[in-house]
Amino acid sequence: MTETFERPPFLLAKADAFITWAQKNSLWPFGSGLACCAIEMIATAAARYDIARFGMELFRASPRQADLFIVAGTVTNKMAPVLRRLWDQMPDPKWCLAMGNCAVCGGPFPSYSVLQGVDKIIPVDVYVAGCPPTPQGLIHGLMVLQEKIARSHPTKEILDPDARDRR
Amino acid sequence: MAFNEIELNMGPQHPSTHGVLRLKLAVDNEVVVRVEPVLGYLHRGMEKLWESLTYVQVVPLTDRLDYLASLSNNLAYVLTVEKLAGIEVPRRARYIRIVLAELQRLASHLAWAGFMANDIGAMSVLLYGFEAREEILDLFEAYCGARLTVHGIRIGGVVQDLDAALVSRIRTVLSRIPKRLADIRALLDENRIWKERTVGIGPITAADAIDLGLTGPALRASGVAWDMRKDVPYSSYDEIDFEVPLGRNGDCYDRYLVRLEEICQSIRIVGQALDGLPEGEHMAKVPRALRIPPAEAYHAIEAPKGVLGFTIRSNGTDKPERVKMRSPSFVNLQSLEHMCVGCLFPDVVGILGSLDIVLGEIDK
Amino acid sequence: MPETGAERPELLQALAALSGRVPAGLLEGAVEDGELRVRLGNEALIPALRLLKDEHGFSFFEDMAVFDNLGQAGEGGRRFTVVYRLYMFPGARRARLAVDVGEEESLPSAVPVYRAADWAEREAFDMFGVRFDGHPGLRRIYMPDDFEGHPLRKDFPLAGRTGGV
Amino acid sequence: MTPFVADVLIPVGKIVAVILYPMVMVVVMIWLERRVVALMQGRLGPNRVGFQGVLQPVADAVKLFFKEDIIQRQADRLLFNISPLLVMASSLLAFCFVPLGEPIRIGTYTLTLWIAESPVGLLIVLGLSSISVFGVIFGGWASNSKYPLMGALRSVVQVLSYEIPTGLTVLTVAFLARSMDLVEIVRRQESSGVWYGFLMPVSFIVFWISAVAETNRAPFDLPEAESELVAGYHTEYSGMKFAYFYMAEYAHMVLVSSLVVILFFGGWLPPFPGVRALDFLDVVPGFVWYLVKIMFFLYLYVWMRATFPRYRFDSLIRLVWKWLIPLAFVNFLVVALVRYLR
Repeated sequence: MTETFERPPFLLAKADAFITWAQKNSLWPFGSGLACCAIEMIATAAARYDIARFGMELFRASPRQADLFIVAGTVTNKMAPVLRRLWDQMPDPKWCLAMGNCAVCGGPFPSYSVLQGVDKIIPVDVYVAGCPPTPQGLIHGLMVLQEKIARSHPTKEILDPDARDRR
Repeated sequence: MAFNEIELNMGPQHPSTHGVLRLKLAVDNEVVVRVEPVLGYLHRGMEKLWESLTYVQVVPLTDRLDYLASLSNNLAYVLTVEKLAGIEVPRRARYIRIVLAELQRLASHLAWAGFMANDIGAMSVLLYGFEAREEILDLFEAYCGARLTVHGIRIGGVVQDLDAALVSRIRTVLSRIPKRLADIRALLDENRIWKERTVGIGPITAADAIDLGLTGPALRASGVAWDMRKDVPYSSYDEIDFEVPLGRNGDCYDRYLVRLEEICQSIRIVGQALDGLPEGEHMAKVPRALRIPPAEAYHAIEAPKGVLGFTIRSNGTDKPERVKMRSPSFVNLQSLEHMCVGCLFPDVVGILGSLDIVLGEIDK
Repeated sequence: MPETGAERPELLQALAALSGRVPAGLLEGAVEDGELRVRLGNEALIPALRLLKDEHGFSFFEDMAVFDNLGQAGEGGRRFTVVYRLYMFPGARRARLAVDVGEEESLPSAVPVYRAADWAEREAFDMFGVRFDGHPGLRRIYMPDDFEGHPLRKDFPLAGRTGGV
Repeated sequence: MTPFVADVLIPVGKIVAVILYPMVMVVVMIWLERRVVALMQGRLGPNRVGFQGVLQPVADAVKLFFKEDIIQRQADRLLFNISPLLVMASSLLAFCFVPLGEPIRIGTYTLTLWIAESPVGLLIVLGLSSISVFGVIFGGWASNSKYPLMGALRSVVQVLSYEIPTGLTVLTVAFLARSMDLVEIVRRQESSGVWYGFLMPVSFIVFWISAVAETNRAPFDLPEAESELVAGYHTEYSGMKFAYFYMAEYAHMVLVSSLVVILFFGGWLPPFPGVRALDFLDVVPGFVWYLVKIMFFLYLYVWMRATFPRYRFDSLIRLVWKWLIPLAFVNFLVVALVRYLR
């Protein structure tokens, strides 16, 4: 199966659908918050907005067990290498959601110590704007991420290893 | 480093450091020998940024300092600018400011109760605290559209007037908080495990607390009766009567009790402020381009975390020459070392929770 | 509403004691709108702090602000003005001590008198480069240790010099 | 009933059943815990995946199956790989001895609802359940980083200290039932007409507290305390290895609740065996009663997790050495005295 295929054959498509259904519905976020957006992230996980309904309840404290890295808050130059190492420690099918203007593009802080956007150090899948984004905004971002996962083809990467680098 | 000591790093990403604080701990089989907080992981260069913004543009940035109590930051900065420029705020605006600041104190203390309990293991209290806080955030959203970084207090007054519907809605929300507070207290107050984790942990005497610059509920837990709202009244707090709850031996349990008592006091204050709401407009006449002749002013208020003060020096233009902020969490964190040395490793988490620090305010 | 009138008895006593104890160091002194305002020379700082703390009840070190007078006629002609704000705890009174210091000069550290001054001085060193002799561990508090330059100085650009990571 | 069926098919069927039974219970338990804790905290819990979130554990398992498996370069590879298996195997192995119900007669062949019955079944189950400590220690040690090491050290002391009260209280039951065979204990409770849980409430309470502590749950979850040790001993585990730890913890909980049910609440007996009026309850098969009782204790586990804060390490140890062990000794003496006098 070395030749790459555009539309996966039937069997693999079904396998893709099943795997992505599982990955989509049990996204465990990584419990790391930086600034104000972290409080809105916790409010989203709290009683009223409750992302546990989508299976994202377990805020794993260790990067090894998390698969969604929500960068919630301002990324400073001093914190950037730490974030990069946390991203590398996460096992592979991982996604990153940049929450809030600070993570998306530096936000209201054009200053000497702020990294203007987390996508300079981490490949971001979904950008959620807002300062801080309301819980509804964050849940919308998470749903967009779930659709993106549903469209991905994990089996393609298993059979064609260098496909992953072209992800 | 003695032979049997481990150098442990708590942070900068750690579930219970309330953000990006890094604690370098030297631990001799679970007994803490040295604590060295490392800061700067959230330093956004606020004070440099403020020097290139006009007085009015700085106000939304003060929301992002102590993001659990954004209205208190607004109030502190705005009062300093009004003192500098000699702006007289109408009495109705001062009363609305009291209502907003005390609602913000409620939200901040409820969030703190959740975080501290979660650090010591009682997960449900985090959810109860946040549920109560959501209702207050709904009030802010009804008042001016924002939940967390509210930006509701401006130079010269407040952004909106309190209409009757909002006043009655505030009263209904306030009437529900005592019941939620009773739930939290029922879960924790007389709980043997909770008391074992907090009574006698991280004590600090009144003298040490003053010498180390501790302020706010943490200081009052050591029995020091200092509340900026009483000692140096601002924004017509002197027309409202309320008590200042005090602790006795300044340990985690007293800090916990003092803050819960303050929640009850804040409910009383908002009630009185709503009853005595005077007539008048909610905003003073402030020139669009506010230019302030060269001068320097310092003003401090009682924020939920402690004494929050702003020093502003003006140079005649519409941009401040220098804005220096005295952040309570920054100074309170200095006494962490004093409280933690000699205690056990899990207690560092409890003490940090009882100090109620916010990293946005520490790193500026 | 700052209290008007300069007849704060305890502040006047403190001012008189100060001018008695450190006559040479006391450059300016007055009690204005309920606040004791004093300008001191370098060497008079620590004795003044100790006097105010021990004998006049200024038990609380409230804040320390540093101003960069680059390009303006600083009060003492030197570049930085370091302002100490003290608070009299039972009496709710305030004192403002200003000291001028040049770029290369250094100030005696206030930590022996007020332990609360520890991080305030580290922040002043990190942001302005003002050195404090006798400080237990004077090093940067916010910026990474290998960061060169002091951000809050007027001549430091807002967006910083190095390009970040 | 040809010998082939009796000697090969049925044992293999039983073995598959014994492996499937804890797995199903674990899946049910994961869903139950997340929903019940959520409802206790005033929120909904997983209800989007499948009907009312029933497929949530399946989604978790499949996702963990496809996750990359990271082994640290400086980790001790052998121990790192063995420890999840050790923890899982010890829990599953102990299930062989757990009797699920009355033996069923099919024609001439009696189908016993357990795999092995041995006169010292109780001892074996206790021995197996304490093997999982090795898994935790090796896991913590092999991850070669500070937090898992501290988690492992804590769990060693905790589990070993709580073995003693467990052993003592189990001794009182064995003493009363005059045998260590689990089936025999249940039969003894049936014949004596009263459950040991009501006869000896003290040993039940002590056993329950030390059981909760042994499975690192609720107020005693020191070794994997998120707020202090990041994620305790399984900080460095990811993907399927972490799933093993995660499932083994639940399997261990199910095992301990079934032990409590068998020792103190008459395994598959309908409630109030002595009372003649409640005979109509006998029509319900023993297995169902056994499940109902287990569900109650699993619910109790979840309930404790939602309410109690976490013990500090030294108060935890003080609790067992100063309170539980003396209590267990006194209780044992009292039971012995009562037995001797009667």
